[in-house]
Amino acid sequence: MTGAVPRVGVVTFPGSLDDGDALRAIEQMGGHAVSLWHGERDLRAVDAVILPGGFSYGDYLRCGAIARFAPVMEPVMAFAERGGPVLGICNGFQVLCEAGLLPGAMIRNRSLRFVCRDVWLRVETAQSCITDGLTPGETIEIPIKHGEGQWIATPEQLADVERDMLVVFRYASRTGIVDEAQNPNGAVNNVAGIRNAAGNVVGLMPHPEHAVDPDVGPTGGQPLFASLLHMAMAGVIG
Amino acid sequence: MKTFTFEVLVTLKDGLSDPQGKAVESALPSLGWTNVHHVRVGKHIKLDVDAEDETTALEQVRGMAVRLLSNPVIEDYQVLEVSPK
Amino acid sequence: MKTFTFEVLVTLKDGLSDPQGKAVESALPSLGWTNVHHVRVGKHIKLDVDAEDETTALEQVRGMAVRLLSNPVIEDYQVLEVSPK
Amino acid sequence: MSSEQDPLHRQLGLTDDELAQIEATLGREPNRTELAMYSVMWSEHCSYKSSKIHLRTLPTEGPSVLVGPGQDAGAVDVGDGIAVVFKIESHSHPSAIEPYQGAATGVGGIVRDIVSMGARPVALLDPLLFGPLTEERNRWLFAGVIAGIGGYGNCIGVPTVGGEIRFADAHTADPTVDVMCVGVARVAELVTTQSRTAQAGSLMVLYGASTGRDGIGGVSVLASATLDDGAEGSRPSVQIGDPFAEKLLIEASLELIAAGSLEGLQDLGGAGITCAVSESAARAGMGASLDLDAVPLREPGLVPFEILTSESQERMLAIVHPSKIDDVRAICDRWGLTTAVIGGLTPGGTLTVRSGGAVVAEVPASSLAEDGPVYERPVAPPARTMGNGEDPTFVPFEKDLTEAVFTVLTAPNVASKRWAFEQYDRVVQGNTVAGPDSDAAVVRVTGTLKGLALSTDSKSRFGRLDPFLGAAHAVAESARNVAVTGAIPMAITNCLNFGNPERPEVMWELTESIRGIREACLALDTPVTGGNVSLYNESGDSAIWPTPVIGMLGLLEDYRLRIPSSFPRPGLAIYLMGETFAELGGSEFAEAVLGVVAGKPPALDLTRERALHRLLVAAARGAVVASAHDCGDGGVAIALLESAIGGGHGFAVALAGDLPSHVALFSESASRAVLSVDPADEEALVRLAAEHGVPVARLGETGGPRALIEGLVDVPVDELRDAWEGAIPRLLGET
Ligand SMILES: Nc1ncnc2c1ncn2[C@@H]1O[C@H](COP(=O)(O)OP(=O)(O)O)[C@@H](O)[C@H]1O
Ligand SMILES: [Mg+2]
Repeated sequence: MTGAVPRVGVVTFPGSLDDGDALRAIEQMGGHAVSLWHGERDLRAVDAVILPGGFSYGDYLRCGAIARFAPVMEPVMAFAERGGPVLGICNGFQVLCEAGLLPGAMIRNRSLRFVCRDVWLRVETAQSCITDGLTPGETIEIPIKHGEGQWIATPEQLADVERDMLVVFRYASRTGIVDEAQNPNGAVNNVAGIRNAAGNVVGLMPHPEHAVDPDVGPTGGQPLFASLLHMAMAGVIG
Repeated sequence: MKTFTFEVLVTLKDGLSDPQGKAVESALPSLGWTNVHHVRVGKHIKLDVDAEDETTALEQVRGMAVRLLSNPVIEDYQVLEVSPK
Repeated sequence: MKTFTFEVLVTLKDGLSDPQGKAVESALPSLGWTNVHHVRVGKHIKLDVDAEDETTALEQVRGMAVRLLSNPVIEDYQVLEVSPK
Repeated sequence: MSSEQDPLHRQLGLTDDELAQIEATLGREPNRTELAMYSVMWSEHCSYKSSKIHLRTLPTEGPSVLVGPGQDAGAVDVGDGIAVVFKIESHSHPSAIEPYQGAATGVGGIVRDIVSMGARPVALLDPLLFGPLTEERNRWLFAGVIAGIGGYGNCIGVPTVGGEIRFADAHTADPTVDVMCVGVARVAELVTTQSRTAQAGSLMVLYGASTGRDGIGGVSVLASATLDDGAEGSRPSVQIGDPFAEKLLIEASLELIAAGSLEGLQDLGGAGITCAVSESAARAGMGASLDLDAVPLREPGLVPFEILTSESQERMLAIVHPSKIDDVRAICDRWGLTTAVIGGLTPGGTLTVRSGGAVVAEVPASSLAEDGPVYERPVAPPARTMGNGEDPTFVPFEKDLTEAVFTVLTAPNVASKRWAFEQYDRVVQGNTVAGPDSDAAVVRVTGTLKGLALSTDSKSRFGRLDPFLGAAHAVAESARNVAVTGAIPMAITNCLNFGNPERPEVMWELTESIRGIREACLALDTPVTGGNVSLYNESGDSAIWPTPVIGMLGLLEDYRLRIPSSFPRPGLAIYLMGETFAELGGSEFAEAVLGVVAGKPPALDLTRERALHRLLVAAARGAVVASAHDCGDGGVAIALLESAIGGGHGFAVALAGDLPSHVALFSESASRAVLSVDPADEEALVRLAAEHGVPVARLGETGGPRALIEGLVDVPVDELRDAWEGAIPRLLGET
């Protein structure tokens, strides 16, 4: 299958904002970007799905609460259950939590303020669709921009998440130190991203799609997209 | 000194558009509820106040509601006492 | 068909930290209120439901509260009927 | 002020003469509904009656100007078939009573102006002025306004890439909240009066949010005649923004334009439907028939004047040929937006409004939109002498200079605004090459190498002392801010924030400021493409400082050649371009250290200013400089320190010359910039500077962990950064 290019779909919900950026990042990293519409139950034969950032339905009730009921979410959930790679970025992460595909929930940042800045993330596991080929302990730089990014969970849930090593990224210093000073939103245990048990579903608050082009930001998103495209390729080949 | 528990309800004044309420209202039909109207979303604040007596406590909570918990230009508030502890 | 008005109260589960409640609590002392504790901020949703009878309406509102209005992972809800119209 | 006994027109803010003019136009007495329509359209906000004759003196033409003042926003041709549309608007009055929603709806309003020209909004900038943060109410206003700007801008997916935040006592009661929006369109797709020809029979389609009783403002006095007391309280003058609805409105509008479905497009802002309908008709040289029963309402029982004057947010009016109405409905449906045909264009010039089948108003459309009153209000300089007080330039200063450096660096005007701009999404759309921490933001244009350099500036402290100079400095500084990125200054928009124009002193400040903008724009070749005027910013008899805010558009042909504003590495030579004179009048040093706003503001030689800009553009094209930062508040001292803090590299320099040390450090002489240059390029830079006639001085080198100004200052850069970044959070009580 040389020359095959994986198709990666990006869902546009009403109020999605970073869908265009995700589409561009996929193309830039060598994938074939496919735009998906919230109102359609058709995944257009994609090999991976991204739920992008933004404020779906204004995020007025709870972030992601309304989007999870969009018609497109039916095939997305089925795709996830079949093991297809699904990445939720920021609002997309919130949608995945609301839909029960990932544990925990997001509440407002500890500061109650929206925060947009470049942060460092420590990779916690290579067992996920966006960290395949990365080394646990290494750090990458990616921007965050959210008002409700404080990931929380009940103590039991948290214990399970840590035991099963579901944390994919933690907010850290450039050298990989994880502490409160590096926590931009108050997330429990500095959690910035998590996966499901199989690793095919991942959600993260930071925005890798804004970290692939050195002219406009850091480049920590490149290896994550490379990993996603690689995992999607498995779908193309297998 | 006793402790009194209050609830303060802060809602957008009638006549103002309520984007949150609108979002909920328009999401409900697709979940099968087509019979819901006039959805308004407000804030509910619960707090404990230490005071000599109920009247003093109530008065203080009213003060907080006006000065901090609501902006009278766009919001109304209502103070409810829950139960003395 | 009648119209019933309900209030749904959505609050963060006890034990979960409440950044909004904390912010209110820490703003109060500088305004002179040093006697307030346990501030919790939740949502208050008011809505009208058309239904044959109260029981049907109430059941539907419960459904909305579980499926849409609250996130059971972190929130509790309470449904109050206001008054039949 | 009007009282209950006043006749209705006066209660509505119309003068006796204005009423007479209306009666002459109609040949009869206006009815209540008509009076309400004239009242909102002839208000200061909509008619520019106090400022119009003065605005006409501004230079508005240039080879690249596609659209000048007179439409929703100006537009400039940046080459390759691309138009940049931009405008600034103020939302100060609502922000003073509900800072979050006031600022949020301000963002929404200016974004719709850009969209109505057919452009995709690509950047927002927010110039803001507040009273000192030492007061609780000012902190509340400050935090609320910032959160509101972020809350709205972040939710519609338009990056907020710049702005400015300043503080002055005079803004305590009246904060200034201005918002600039920049959009990009294909020149061929611009929606302008010239590009679209609406015809009689074309439909007027209202789409977006429904209409409620909000923002009815001054005309609410009519309510006493039409509604009981209970309803009066339900007519708030502040609106709640719905950025989600706005996002849908943006996408649907741009899709409608791309599909070629529209003959005209107009946002609904001040004066609501009355303004949009009368302007659309008047621009097309036609009349209109309007059916209020067709307007989707948010609540029952609105009476005609309420529907006509409501300023409910997130609505647009499209002019559509009947053959295209189904296309329009389909696109709006897809975005979940309600559409309503509320009327149509008619031959002749009459606007006829119907409600419940009856005609409730019948007036010439152009009389509302174009023939409003124009005043030549009395102008007189204030009694106080300008440049009052002892000029701080000549006050000897014996105190510790290091302490003075920290005082100026941590003064709220100078201190880092990170606390605020971190609340803005500056990266969405993926084109932000430089954000709020740069002299000018740089946003690249998708599909090209072009970079738009954007800056907003006000110099109201100079303006307070000399409004002419203050305004000219604001233009010069905004141009310099884009030039230090390597961009050519192209055109400006402006927002004139002043007090009560019925006071001759305020009119004098206004006219002097307009004269200053005119002179500077002529000299710098940056025409005025539009703007906004915000008057009556005063409480009691104390007005805000004269505050013309300039929004500058600059162009980089290749954004990759942008010059960054801080020292990128050690081992570079540091140069000061331009000359330093003994000029501390109205300076940050004078205010922060000496506690006075007095003296004569720095002189401004616009020929020198322009030479500096040309030099910087040439240097960028030749990739000769490594960084460039303009010298503004706090003079060369602050320019050096900010260059060091931003890049994380110290420096060692000496300031030559025989000015007193504090003057050399803090003088705010115009037309200067601090550059860093690779040693290999020094010769080229010096040659370029000579060619452009710009004086240069080699100050020293970058490198090391300390900021060293020989004999004057020697402090670790880390310490400076902590002080600079911590100042605003400390004032807010957060550290
Ligand atoms: N200070 C100014 N300088 C130049 N043009 C101005 C200024 N103020 C207003 N204008 C122009 O007057 C016209 C009307 O402005 P405005 O009523 O604010 O427009 P809109 O109603 O579309 O927001 C616009 O074209 C605007 O650019
Ligand atoms: Mg307009």
